[in-house]
Amino acid sequence: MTTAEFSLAGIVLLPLLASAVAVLLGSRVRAVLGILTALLICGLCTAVLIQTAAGGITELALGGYEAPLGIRLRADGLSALFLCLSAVVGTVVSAHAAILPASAGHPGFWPLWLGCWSGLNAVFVSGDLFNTYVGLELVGLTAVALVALGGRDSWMPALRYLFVAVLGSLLFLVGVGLILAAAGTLDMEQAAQQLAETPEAHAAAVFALCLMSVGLVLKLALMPMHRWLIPAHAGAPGAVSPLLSALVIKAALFVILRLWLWVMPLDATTEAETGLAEGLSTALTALAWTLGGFGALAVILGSVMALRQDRLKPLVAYSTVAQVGYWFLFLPLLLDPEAGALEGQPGTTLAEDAVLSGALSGSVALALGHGVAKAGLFLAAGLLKELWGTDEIESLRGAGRRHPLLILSMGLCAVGLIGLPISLGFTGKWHLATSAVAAEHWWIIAVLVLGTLLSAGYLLRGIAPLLLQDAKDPQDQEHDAAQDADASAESPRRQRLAEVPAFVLGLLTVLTGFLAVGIDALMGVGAPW
Amino acid sequence: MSGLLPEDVSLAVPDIALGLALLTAAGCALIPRSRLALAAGFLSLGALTALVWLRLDSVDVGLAEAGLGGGILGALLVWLAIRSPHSPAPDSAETISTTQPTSGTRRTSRPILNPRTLLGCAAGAVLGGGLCLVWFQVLHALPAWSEPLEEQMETTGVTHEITGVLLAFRAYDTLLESAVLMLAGVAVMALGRDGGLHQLSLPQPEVPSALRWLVRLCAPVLLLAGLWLLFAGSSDSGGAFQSGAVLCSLLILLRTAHALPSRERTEPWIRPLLIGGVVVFILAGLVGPLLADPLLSEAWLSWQPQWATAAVLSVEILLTIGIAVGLFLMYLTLENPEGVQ
Amino acid sequence: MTDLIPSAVLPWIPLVMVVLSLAAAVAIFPMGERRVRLRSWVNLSAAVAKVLLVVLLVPAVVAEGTRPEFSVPFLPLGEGESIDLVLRVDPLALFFAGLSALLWLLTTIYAIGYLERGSDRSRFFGFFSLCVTATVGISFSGNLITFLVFYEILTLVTYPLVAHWGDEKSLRAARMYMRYALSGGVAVLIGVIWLTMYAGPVDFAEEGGAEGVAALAAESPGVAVTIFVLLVGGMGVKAALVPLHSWLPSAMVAPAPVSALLHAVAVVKAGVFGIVRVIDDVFGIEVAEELGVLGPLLAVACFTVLYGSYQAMRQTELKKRLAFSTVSQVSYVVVGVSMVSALATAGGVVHLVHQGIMKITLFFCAGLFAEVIRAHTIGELRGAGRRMPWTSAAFTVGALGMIGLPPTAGFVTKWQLGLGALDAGQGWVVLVLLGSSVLNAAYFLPVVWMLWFAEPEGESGEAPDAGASDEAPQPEGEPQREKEPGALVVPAVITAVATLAVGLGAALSFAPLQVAEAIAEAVFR
Amino acid sequence: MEVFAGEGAALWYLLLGSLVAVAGTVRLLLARDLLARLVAMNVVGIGSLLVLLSLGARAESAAPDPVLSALVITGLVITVAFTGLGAVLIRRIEGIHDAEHAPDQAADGDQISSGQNSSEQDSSSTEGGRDS
Repeated sequence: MTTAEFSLAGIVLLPLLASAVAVLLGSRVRAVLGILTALLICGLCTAVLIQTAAGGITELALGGYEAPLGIRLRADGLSALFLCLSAVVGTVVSAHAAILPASAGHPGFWPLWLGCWSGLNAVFVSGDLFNTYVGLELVGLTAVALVALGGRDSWMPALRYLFVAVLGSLLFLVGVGLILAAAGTLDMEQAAQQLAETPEAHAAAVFALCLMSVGLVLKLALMPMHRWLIPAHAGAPGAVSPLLSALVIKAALFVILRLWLWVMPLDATTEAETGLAEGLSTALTALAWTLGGFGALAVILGSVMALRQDRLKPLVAYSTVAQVGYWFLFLPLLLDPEAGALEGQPGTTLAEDAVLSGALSGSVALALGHGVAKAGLFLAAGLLKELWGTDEIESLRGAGRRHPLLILSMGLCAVGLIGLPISLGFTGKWHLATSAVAAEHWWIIAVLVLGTLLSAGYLLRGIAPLLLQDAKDPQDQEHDAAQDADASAESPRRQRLAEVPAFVLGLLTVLTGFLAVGIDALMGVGAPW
Repeated sequence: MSGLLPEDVSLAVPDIALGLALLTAAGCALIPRSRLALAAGFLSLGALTALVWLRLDSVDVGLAEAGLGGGILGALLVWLAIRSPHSPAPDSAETISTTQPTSGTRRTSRPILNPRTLLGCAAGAVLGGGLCLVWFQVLHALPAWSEPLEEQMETTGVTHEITGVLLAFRAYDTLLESAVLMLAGVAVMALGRDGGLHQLSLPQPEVPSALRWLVRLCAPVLLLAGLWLLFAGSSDSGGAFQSGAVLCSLLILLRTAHALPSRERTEPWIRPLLIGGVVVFILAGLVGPLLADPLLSEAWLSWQPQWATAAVLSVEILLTIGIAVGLFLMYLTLENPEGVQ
Repeated sequence: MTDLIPSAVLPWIPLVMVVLSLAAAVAIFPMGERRVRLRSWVNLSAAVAKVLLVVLLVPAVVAEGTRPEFSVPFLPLGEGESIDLVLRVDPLALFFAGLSALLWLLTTIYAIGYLERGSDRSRFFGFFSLCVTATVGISFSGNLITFLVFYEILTLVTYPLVAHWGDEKSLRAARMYMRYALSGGVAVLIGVIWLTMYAGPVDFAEEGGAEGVAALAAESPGVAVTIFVLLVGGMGVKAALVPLHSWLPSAMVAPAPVSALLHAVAVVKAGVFGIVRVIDDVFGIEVAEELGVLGPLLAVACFTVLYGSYQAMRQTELKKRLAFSTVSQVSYVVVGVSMVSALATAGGVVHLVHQGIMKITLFFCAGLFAEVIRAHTIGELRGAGRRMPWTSAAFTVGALGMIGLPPTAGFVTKWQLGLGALDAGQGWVVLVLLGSSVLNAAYFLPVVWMLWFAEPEGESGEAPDAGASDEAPQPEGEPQREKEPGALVVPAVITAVATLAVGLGAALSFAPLQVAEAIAEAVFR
Repeated sequence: MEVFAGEGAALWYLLLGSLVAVAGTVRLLLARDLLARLVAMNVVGIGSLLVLLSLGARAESAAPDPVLSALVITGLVITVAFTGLGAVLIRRIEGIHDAEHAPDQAADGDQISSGQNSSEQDSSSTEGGRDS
């Protein structure tokens, strides 16, 4: 068992051990344990990354029992990328929570967050369908509890989040049962082979995909089912909202990608000409187009609603709802990936599945970029709310003068979210747009353009007033200083330090823009095409 | 596909009767407005589901349903329902202005057939129909793990298949699941007033001596049943979760009969017991890879044959205690709602 | 001369040029407000170093024709190969980089003096050097993707500069600027994506455009024209072509050094530079001619020239008038480039530099008038000549250059464009040039007259005065000679002298005109 | 009762489980009272577990497939954990509503009133009881 295989299970079980031990400790020691665990996870994650970058897929049969009976953990390119996202964002946000305990809301933050982290890693490395369900539940429960730490006005949103999470998971469970009935095994890889070989099982597979997609889309808050996300993410404590928006909803996205690309025999159902398959491929395309349509709707409507918010955190939460839409635009592309437009053109001779790989790595780059940028933006917004007592954009006018580093990091994160150059958002939009042009899906280009401009609009609307310097007369200064002092008992030095994590995430948003080539290469490892 | 109605209809009568009873219990758990009726409906649904599991010859699941689903959940929901029997849902409270006296008029007579409900039921019917259609034509492939299950059974150190699956083959799932329950306990402590143990310091209302005498009689029986379920699990149906439920009901009974030790003596034990199961489970799993002769030669969560039974048993015991404490914590936070003294 | 720079070092120079001001920015941002001396030292050393590097590069690139290039893989394209971020130094790139490096040095000196008592100076100078990083990046970009990346960064980085004062008015202006610039950026993005998919990754080719694009134009002219319109339209926003120009006058609320550097050199020139690249190095002048897009572009440019001058006449505020004059002057470049003749292209390209030098002089002087005698509108400038002789002299030289009188750089451009127009057989363009010169005179001469010959309101003393020569004689016994701050006047005078020097020395070997002609020949080869 | 382990029974429970799950989902989405939604959530849980196990029960052998039974037990425990957390959340939410509706003097739930309060006492007197 190589170190990579050891770290595959270690990345789930060791944070769980730390979470359990943290329950016994005092609040100050919990923060130290939290930081140590974060560093440990980064170490384990690099071990997995090195192995995957070297081209190998890391596999581990737990307990030594082989696949259909035992559980097999698998880490290919996609899981390595999502593991790195959770490691990086998790470490920075844990540092923020350690520096500013008030932002964590309650000492119970640490065991719950470490449990949530191990659940996330469990979902990213799981190779077994039921095990994914249990991982999703672990993430769901701890996320609900973390939201509820936000005090009195966050209990109702937490409860509504709980109902949505459980309903989504149970729909997913019924889907798992269906696939088990159709394929006879719970392991994803074996189920995929089994489904590809038995055409009669395609009906059950497509119906299972519908159920599971609806369940996961509920947890992802795609447009029509997004209302639970706004109060939950906005009401959560300062250090929790970034984790929710950047990481927790990514678990459901990861599972959707796994199902649509790795488990479902897409090419089998679409090409087969026999009568039954014909009906199935129309059902599949209908599902893909509905999800793509909801995605486009989410991008447009989400941004418009974000424009109308007058408080900072709901604005950022609506931005999450809008960005979720981007990750579903590639589904219609999945089903007719021929590069129709490029026959006649002398230009880029695309590999036959380049459209599919381009669209997928574009969506993954968008999701990763959103993870880093949104975490930074929510950290900054949470900190402003913590220091100034409110996140009303009106009453935050001129806050930028006292926290220049914070405003700079918010600006950098905004670059990532809008998708301007040198950021993963730009790379993602570039890939998606090129694949859309190749496959002549012009509507994706329109959605991307509209989304970019609208997101620039609402982010500017949120950040610009902070730069305001209308001449505040001196006695106002004391009022602000006083308001600062009592707002948080933290020493000013600690407040200064608390701005650094948000800045680090802002910098990362821009620096990761250069990794596009690496991400595309990594996505190739263990890719379904 | 054999048709729905087997040749000899009389054989199917118990199934059909049980099925219809289940449907009525489910209806009774969903439709009524008053919370008490909901709780009662849910209790009956729990009992009937336990019967269905038994009907499907799965004793373990039946026991788990009876213990956890019907038993503990029933206790939790009853306390919630007692607090305000007439569903003072916050939103329905807003519909009536809070100033006017909240007497019997609280029960809003909302017409059952408003458009929202109709739309919901229609969508539900379509989804249900679709699901049933698929069940008919889905080719039921036989699970591929029957043979490997028999061969590798003896490496697990237990003979009962379900416990073997739970604690060896899919030990990882059970670990994550017990972590879910532990973290639920942690969350309840974080959310409850003063660490969730507020109730412990409250003197409880008087309990009639008859109840106290009855509890003194049942407690040892329950304890024995719990322990038997735990140890029988390795060879017959039973296991950590079922015995955890029974032990929790034991704690609840002792609590109602004021037989539990004072807060000062119980509080230091609550947290270690809650997390004991998960910690030992992970450490035992870690032993394989770390202590194997060529380092990292064994996979995670693999029990060496020679001490497999000991490991599984110790893990199971601590898991049971953890589950019992976790469920009891939830009960404590819900006990004695302010409304009822 | 080339032994000055060993060939091994050559490819690293463009990267060093870009990173230099980036490093300055990173150093300046965290600096405390009070560290004026250190900040000024960092700023000036970076600017001087950049100018030196450009001067070193000129002989190597223009004379020997070496093309130092630095590239890093950026966006993967199917299996294996990828589109790279390329920084390449060719004469056109050096032309624009030289301009921005020189004027950045002068503007930094000006800004240090101008913001003596200002607040948030660390933030200002940080974004100031980031802005120059983006400009140099744009000039050195070797393919459309790199150009797009720096083009968008320029938008982002100039936003805080325009919104520097932080009051409601400048925030509204900055928001309008952002809205225009972002939509332009998105249009360019779509064009670049479409072009890359249809014609492969497009590198700027000095001789006659990228080959893929020519094949595309032949294959499906419709797509090629749409892509051309998208690209030029997107860049036209920053080049302030008429329908897309209204952000420029409203962005005048920014501090003087910002409007000087941004609206005379960085932002506006980036847009026009992009259009020159697209026409000459992406499509190639012949392909563009076949597609028939040059005619309409010429029409729009000429309309902008006239409309800009007309609007400038109607403005009473000095900076607004200069803004509209920029709108019209920048379109001279587009006029030159969209005529199929080496002379016209040379005229257009050389105007990039000439207009930069002349316009920055005028903005410096406008800043001086506002700073010293609080004069914002033309009316308030009555009799300023005697109170601020040096500034008014510089302003006069700049104004005459704009009108296009013989000794100045403006004349060289208009002369070249005129010849080019005749050579390209479009005689009516000469009329447009003459008309715009008349309009220029119509809105600049009243200001010059107000400076020197108008009576300062109130006291009667007439002022015997010498001609409009740049060496303003010492007016005898003038009562209130204002104290013009050295840090502000010196840059203004230097650029005024440069306007004359470039005009007179147009025939010298490394003069802007010669370099422009070398570029133009390459395009038509 | 003769053990009927044929094909028909499993399919019957399969359909039953689906109907119960769907009914629970509809009620969960439509109900406004929090306890009704919590109970509906459990009904959906029971329904989906019924579906899962009846898939296992199709095998000819008497007892259903052990792995599926283990999965159902796991699912059951998870639903219990979620219901416990949901119940505590409802309790805390309705704890605030009492405080807002009838802001009694002492912190909620502190005074002790002697005597056996039967649970049927309707809520008005409960509010009334605490106001005194």
